[in-house]
Amino acid sequence: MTALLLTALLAPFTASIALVVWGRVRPGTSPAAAGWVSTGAAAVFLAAVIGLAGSDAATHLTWLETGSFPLTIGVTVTGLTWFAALLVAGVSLLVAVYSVGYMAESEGHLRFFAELSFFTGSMLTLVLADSLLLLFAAWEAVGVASFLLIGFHFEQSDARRGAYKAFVMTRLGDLGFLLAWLLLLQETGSVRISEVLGAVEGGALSDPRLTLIALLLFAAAVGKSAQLPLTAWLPAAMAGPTPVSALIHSATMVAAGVFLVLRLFPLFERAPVALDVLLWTGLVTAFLAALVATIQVDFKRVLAWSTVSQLGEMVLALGLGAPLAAAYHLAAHATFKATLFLTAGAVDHGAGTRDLRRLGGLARHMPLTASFMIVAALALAGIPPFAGFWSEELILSAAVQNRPWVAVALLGLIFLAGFYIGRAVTAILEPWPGAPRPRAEEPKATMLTSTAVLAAGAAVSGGVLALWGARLLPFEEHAPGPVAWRVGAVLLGALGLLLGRTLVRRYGPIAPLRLVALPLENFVELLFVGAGRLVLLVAFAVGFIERLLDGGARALARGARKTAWLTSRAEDGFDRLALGGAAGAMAGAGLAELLEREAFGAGGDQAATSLFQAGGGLRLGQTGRLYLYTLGLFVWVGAAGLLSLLWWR
Amino acid sequence: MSFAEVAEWFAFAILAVISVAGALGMATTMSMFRSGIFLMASFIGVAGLFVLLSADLLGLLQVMMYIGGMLVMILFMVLFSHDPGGSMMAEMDMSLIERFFSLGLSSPPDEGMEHGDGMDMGGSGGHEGMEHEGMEHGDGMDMGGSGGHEGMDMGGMDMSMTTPVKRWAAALSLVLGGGLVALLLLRPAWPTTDATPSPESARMIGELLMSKYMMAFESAGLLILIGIFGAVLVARPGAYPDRDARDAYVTADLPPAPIEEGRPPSADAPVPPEALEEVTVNEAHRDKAGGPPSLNGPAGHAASQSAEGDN
Amino acid sequence: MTSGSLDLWAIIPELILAGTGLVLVPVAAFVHGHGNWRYLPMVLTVTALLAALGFTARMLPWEDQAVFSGTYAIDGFGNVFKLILELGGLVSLLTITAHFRERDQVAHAPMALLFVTLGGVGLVSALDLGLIVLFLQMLSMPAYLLVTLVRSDRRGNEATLKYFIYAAAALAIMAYGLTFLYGMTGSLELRTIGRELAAGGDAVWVALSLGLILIGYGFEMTLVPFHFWAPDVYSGATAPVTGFVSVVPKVAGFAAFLRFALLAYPDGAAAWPTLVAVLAVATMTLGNLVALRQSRLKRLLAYSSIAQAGYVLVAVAVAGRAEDALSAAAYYLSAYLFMNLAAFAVVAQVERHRGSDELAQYRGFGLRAPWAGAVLALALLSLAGLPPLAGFAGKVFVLTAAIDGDMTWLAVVAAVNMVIGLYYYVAVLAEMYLRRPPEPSSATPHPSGRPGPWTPSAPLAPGGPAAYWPAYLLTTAGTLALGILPGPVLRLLDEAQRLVS
Amino acid sequence: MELTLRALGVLAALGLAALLTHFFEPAALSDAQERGPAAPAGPRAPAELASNPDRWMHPAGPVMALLGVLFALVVIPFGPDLVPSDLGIGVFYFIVVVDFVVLGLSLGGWGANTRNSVDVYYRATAQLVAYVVPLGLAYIGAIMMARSLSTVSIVEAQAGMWFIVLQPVGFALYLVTGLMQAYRPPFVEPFAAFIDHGVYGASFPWQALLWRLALSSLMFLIAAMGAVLYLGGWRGPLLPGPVWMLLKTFALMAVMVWGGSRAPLLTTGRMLELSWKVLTPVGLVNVLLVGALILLGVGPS
Amino acid sequence: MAVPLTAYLIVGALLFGIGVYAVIAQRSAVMILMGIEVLLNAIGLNLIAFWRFVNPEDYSAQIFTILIVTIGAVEMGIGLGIMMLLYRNRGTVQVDQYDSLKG
Repeated sequence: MTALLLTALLAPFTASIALVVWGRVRPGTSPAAAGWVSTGAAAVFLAAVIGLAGSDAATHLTWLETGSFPLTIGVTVTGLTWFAALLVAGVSLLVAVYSVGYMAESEGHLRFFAELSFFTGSMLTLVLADSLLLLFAAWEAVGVASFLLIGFHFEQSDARRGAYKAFVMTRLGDLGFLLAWLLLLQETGSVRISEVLGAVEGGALSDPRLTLIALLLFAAAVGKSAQLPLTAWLPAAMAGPTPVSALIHSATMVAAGVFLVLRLFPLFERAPVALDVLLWTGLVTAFLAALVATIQVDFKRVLAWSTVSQLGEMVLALGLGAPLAAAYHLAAHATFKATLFLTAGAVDHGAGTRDLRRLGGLARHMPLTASFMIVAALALAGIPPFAGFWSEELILSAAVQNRPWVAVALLGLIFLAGFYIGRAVTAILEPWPGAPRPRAEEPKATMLTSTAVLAAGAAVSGGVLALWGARLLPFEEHAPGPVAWRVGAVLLGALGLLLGRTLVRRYGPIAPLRLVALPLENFVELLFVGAGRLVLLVAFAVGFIERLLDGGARALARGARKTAWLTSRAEDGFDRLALGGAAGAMAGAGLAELLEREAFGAGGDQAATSLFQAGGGLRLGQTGRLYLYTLGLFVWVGAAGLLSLLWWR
Repeated sequence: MSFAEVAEWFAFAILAVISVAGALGMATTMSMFRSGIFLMASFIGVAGLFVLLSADLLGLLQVMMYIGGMLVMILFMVLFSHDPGGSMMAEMDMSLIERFFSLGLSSPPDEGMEHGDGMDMGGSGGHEGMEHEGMEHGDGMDMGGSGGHEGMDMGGMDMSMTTPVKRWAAALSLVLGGGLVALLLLRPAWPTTDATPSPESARMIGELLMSKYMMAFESAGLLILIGIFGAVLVARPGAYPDRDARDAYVTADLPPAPIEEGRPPSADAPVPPEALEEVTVNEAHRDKAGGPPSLNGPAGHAASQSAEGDN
Repeated sequence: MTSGSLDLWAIIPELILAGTGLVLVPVAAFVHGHGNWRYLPMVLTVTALLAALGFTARMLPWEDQAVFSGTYAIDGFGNVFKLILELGGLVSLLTITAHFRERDQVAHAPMALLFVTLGGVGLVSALDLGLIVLFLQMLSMPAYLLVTLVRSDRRGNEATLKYFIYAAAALAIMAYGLTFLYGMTGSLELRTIGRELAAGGDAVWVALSLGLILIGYGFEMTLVPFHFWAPDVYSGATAPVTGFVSVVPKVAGFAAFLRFALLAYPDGAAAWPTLVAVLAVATMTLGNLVALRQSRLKRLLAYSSIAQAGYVLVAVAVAGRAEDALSAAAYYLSAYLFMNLAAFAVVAQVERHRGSDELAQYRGFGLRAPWAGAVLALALLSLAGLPPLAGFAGKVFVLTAAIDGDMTWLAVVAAVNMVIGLYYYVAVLAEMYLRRPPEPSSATPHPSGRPGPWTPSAPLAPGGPAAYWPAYLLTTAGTLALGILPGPVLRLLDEAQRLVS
Repeated sequence: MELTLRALGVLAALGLAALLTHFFEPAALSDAQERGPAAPAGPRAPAELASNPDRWMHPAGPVMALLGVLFALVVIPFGPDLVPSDLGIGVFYFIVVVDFVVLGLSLGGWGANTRNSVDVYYRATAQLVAYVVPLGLAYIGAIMMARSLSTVSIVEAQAGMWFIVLQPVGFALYLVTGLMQAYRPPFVEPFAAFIDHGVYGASFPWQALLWRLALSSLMFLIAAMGAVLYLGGWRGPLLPGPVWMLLKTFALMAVMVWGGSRAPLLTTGRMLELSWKVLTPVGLVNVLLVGALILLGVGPS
Repeated sequence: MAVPLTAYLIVGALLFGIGVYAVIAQRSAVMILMGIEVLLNAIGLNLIAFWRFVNPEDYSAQIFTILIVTIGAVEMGIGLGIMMLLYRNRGTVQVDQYDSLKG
């Protein structure tokens, strides 16, 4: 069993090295061959992981002993790790297969597949690790692989920027991880996760320390899972190739944060404050991201924000104390989001764009892709019997039992998810007024096959998990919540889907945004910019008031006309509802995006800028003038003299 | 107080004054040569204090090391300085202390010339760069603050003594020195004894050097070796890989070019005070020899050459 | 106690180095310009360093003792740092030889390098204030010669001037501080001083003298605020020399300060651990922040090395309290040795090849010269502290030591700094891997002639001759080995906790 | 009281010695030597008076030089008890204090503020650099054998045999370097005619007189130290110590001046060359020889 | 010893202060070097004074002082060599002319 475990771990790394060497020896290798090597490795380790089912293989080795602390590295198969490994293996294999087709015409395919294999190997190590040290190492390796893969098209500046941003922002969270495991090492004297958890359960840690550690660990999860305030890197990471987005930025790497919390959940359970932090972070992230997703026009960006939102839901579930639900949602989300990404790649390949405003009516040209997309969208919207339904239902029941108001918020989330995915999918697949109707064709067989498998997963994985999952995972099940809530959730999801669809069919993917969201955005901006600009406004008072009055009158007129227009269509009640809902959603979305951009994005940028400015300021100290340098020495002498007076007694 | 004690205090006072005043003179005088001599005086004063403290061997060692060393060092300073005698600064606005230590600097001989400000060390007159704002400062310790230096156009001449942060420097060093003195006076924390050293200091030191401090002794030897080798390695003429450096080197060794009419030497050549006469000499001999006198100080040669190269 | 044969045997590595240095002086003067003979000093120096390494390693298990009437320590601590220093000298020599091949400097550099190493080796063992001052000078003085090795280089000249004057001033102030220690205790031996001070010295003078003494050590360790010389000197010297100057004197400075502080200021007198901790924060923060704004790689690495010094200082700050802080410091310094020298070896190659260290020269470097690029990338990642490289292990040990020594806040600050540091290391990596190299035609020729071919035609070659390969292999192997299998080395470095007392 | 007497004695001895030397010396010199080495090619500046001297340094020069010789005389023994002060480190003291003469030359040369006199400063300093190492080596031989730095002890150590017999090489070295230190032919370039006879040319009359006095005393002192180091000092049969001492001193002075005047004159550059390429190695060899002799048991016990 | 230790130390402190002034106020590298020599002198004086009053039986401090004097001499030698080179290459030893390395 141990041999199998090591095979599983080493296969992707071997493939990666082999590809690098191969590339050096024979630079002209065909992309397919390279892809199949990578695929083969993925298949080998999928097989190995499946072979490991039910075993409890583990291997450990002492890296070194520093002082009194033994630092070990090791891997182990437990229910949770096997479950996560299976997920990683499955999605990786399918994405690898898909990539064989997708990357056929790209340059640098060898590099791509080598990096892809490296990534899968690292991710697998991450999930199987039984040592915080190894987990941390794999965590960093995953970051490096992500950096390389996002920057794959390095000739594009946004890819470069995205790669840089992703690496550095996630690393910000890693700092928390590093400190957390060092603290754990100090407290428990071990880095073996099993021992650490045992010690934690034995009550080895007192509370403030425990909460601190939990929060530090959560900081790492925030970075990797793109929770607020470290969200901005994930949409930027969409500059990478689509298979990369599918694999890394939806299914595996971003789930690592959630996985980390799951893995160390016993620790979190003992830190209620940390759980609250999780809850709130998850909730706010999920909401804001869902709102932002509703106004995106790039399909991949819709999916990216949707990913953030769904990850927020998982974190929220964790915060509710429902790890099982989070784990289910992790798996379900991996399948349907990967499917969505793969279809996005197919659309991109086929139609040459991912811009919703340039698409439309693709269902006729690519029926298979369209059906996969629809399945995944239904799963995302929580329509039974697809995957999302099962997990969201679990989260909902946990929420209803613990904190009913969270359940209300969850309903809103489900509605929003339905809305944005309905909007996006409709805009792609169905004809809408003024749609350009590009021509497109179905992708290659390899790409279709893997998408199909994933779509099937998205269709059934939820049910399968709901039946057998609990036996696998070390978390207790919640009692199912009241039926009314569950029905309500499904209905709201469906309503969202329909609303989104209607909206697009009426106005296309952009119209309501112009009508409602922009003025709102301006208003919010006014608020943000605040008093300083108000002074300016007063200064230009007369002219401005005039214009304001003028604008007010015009808005009044427009409103009147709109009302008239709306009443003329009063017979279509549903339509009115749709518009109203859409308007509300859009308004929220505009606000949320603004918040995201101005507060968190800008906040991050501000932080970086101020760091840079600090560097620049300090740099001025290095004047190049020798006499100032020596002056510094003597100033220190004076300071030392003053300092020494502290000891005067 | 016995006679011996009075004598000791007297000797101490004289030697202390010599050391401190020497150092102060070194730091403030306008003449580089005098700086060197003042420093030497300071060293000799400290050596005297050593002898007073019955470390006679060390005192002598100090004197020997520094007379030779300082003479050579002054030689170098004269080489690098464009006004080693400091005469062109002699009548500048100076603080009291600078004026004190610069008393009696040889003043330029041609006071009746058109400038009449005693600043025109070139002696051939008409150098506009001399009238710069830095000179007009009223009571400043330095000649023009930090801005004044940049504003000066001395025709490539180094104003070796201009010191933009002088006032701050003086304040800082006063604070440091004063603070140290205050601490020393207020908190003497030294466990003094009445023991006396053995009279055979040379033997004692020799024995220590050969046993306990053998390593220090040998290492000091190595350090000196490094110093010699390093100085030779750095300063030896050698193959210059790039043209500029080679030119500079070659230039430094060329005989000086004749000083042409109409171009004031102060524009390109530093003029040590002894060269004040040189110009007259030079002019007197030009027809006869066509060449200048060969002694102008190596610095003068180099600078005039490079300045010409630049023009 | 007379200096018997025992004492001389105890300093055999030093004797070897000094003897070879003595031989090299005439040899270097004689062979320069004589074809392949000019490599003779290099060969001799390598032999001497290897022999010294061997003897030092043999002396590791010796019991702790102080020879020459207690002025010179032979103990685990000294031997460990001697090993690091000799290794640093050896690796740097490889790069220097590769860089100056076919030039006269190759004959002079080994001697200066040997003397710096000797100064460092002496410094880490010196127990006597006189010896400390002497060896500090020996550590700096030949380094001036190295910095000005290319005598016509104006940047190098400027660097030398700054280095020289700054060092002279700093070491003079330090010696002034040492005199007060002597005044308070009447002894020049660290251990006696420590005993006397512990028995009762005036706290004000103890603190003041510490402040003064810190200048000298801080200058060698490039602590903020004594770091001003470092960026200028590092960017003015040639790259391989910068590598050497940024490693060996720094390691020696750290070791010497540790010995000094632990022996002469026992029990954290004058609150030196706190002071050092504060300086550590200042050092790493300033180093990292200013490095963000650099556009030349040598200068960037200079600030990076200031920041790295800050990380080591974290271990120094807890040296008196955490039990394995000493070996953590030693470990970090040896990791720093490998990764920094690896980076500078590549910079040296590019500098000789292209005549510049501008970041723009590294555009697409990782794609043009994959192997050299990989060496540089590994070095930078290691400096940034990514597992499983040496820098990561070093940082883990240092942070563990800090937490162990009850300075968790310091560990937190250090960790935050590691993240900031990532920015600029990754910026270089992005330049190397995420940008297309410029077209060969647009390559600027080397200013001093001898432009190397910058063509993609030789993908296997690191963009230049194989002269740098020994250095590449050695440093990269060290970076990897220290990161992946730190156990054996750490066991070796645990000897560093044996401090003669 | 005794101190005053000794001081007066020293002064008297110095004055006498200087006078004797002053009158004795020209007898051995030809005009050619007095002129110094031939001038280098090219025109030289004509003689000029110090019209604008430095007010402090110009007069300080001869005074400093005289102080130097005066202080140096303190350790010259004319008899077992006829020594102004028997310092434990006498020889070392002598070497150090004689350097003041060079300092004086430099001050006077610079202070006169004429072109030629500054040349004196350069050349005098260069000559100091030339002689100082071999001179030290010439002393070390005697010191090693006597195992003391005290002049009296060194003379006592020669009770059995003069060191000239044991160390002829060292003695020869002393003769050469002594001449260099005393600025006598063939090492008179700082006083050559082509730079206006050095400091003499730029001096005022009273300074010139002091210079003559100082340099004459210097020659006397160096000969005296030579007698102490290698000729057994005051030791000799029949005659009283001081007489022997003076006899030996003047004999040595005669030999040095006469021998020097027969040698071709050297420029400063040649002096440096001679010093570093010939004298220093010879001195080192001498030290080795003396060491071997001591190990062999030769010399004073 | 009629003159107390503190008197000598004060002379040393004054020398130190003056050396500081010379080092930071002077612009000519040679003058700065001279300032550093004054600093070294202060060290020597301090050491010898402490030696005489604190521990006159042990001559170690004199050795230390000898080392300091040696260091001063070597520094002077190597410093002048460096300055010679700089002067040859740049025509000046004014330290404020050397400020191209900065930032």
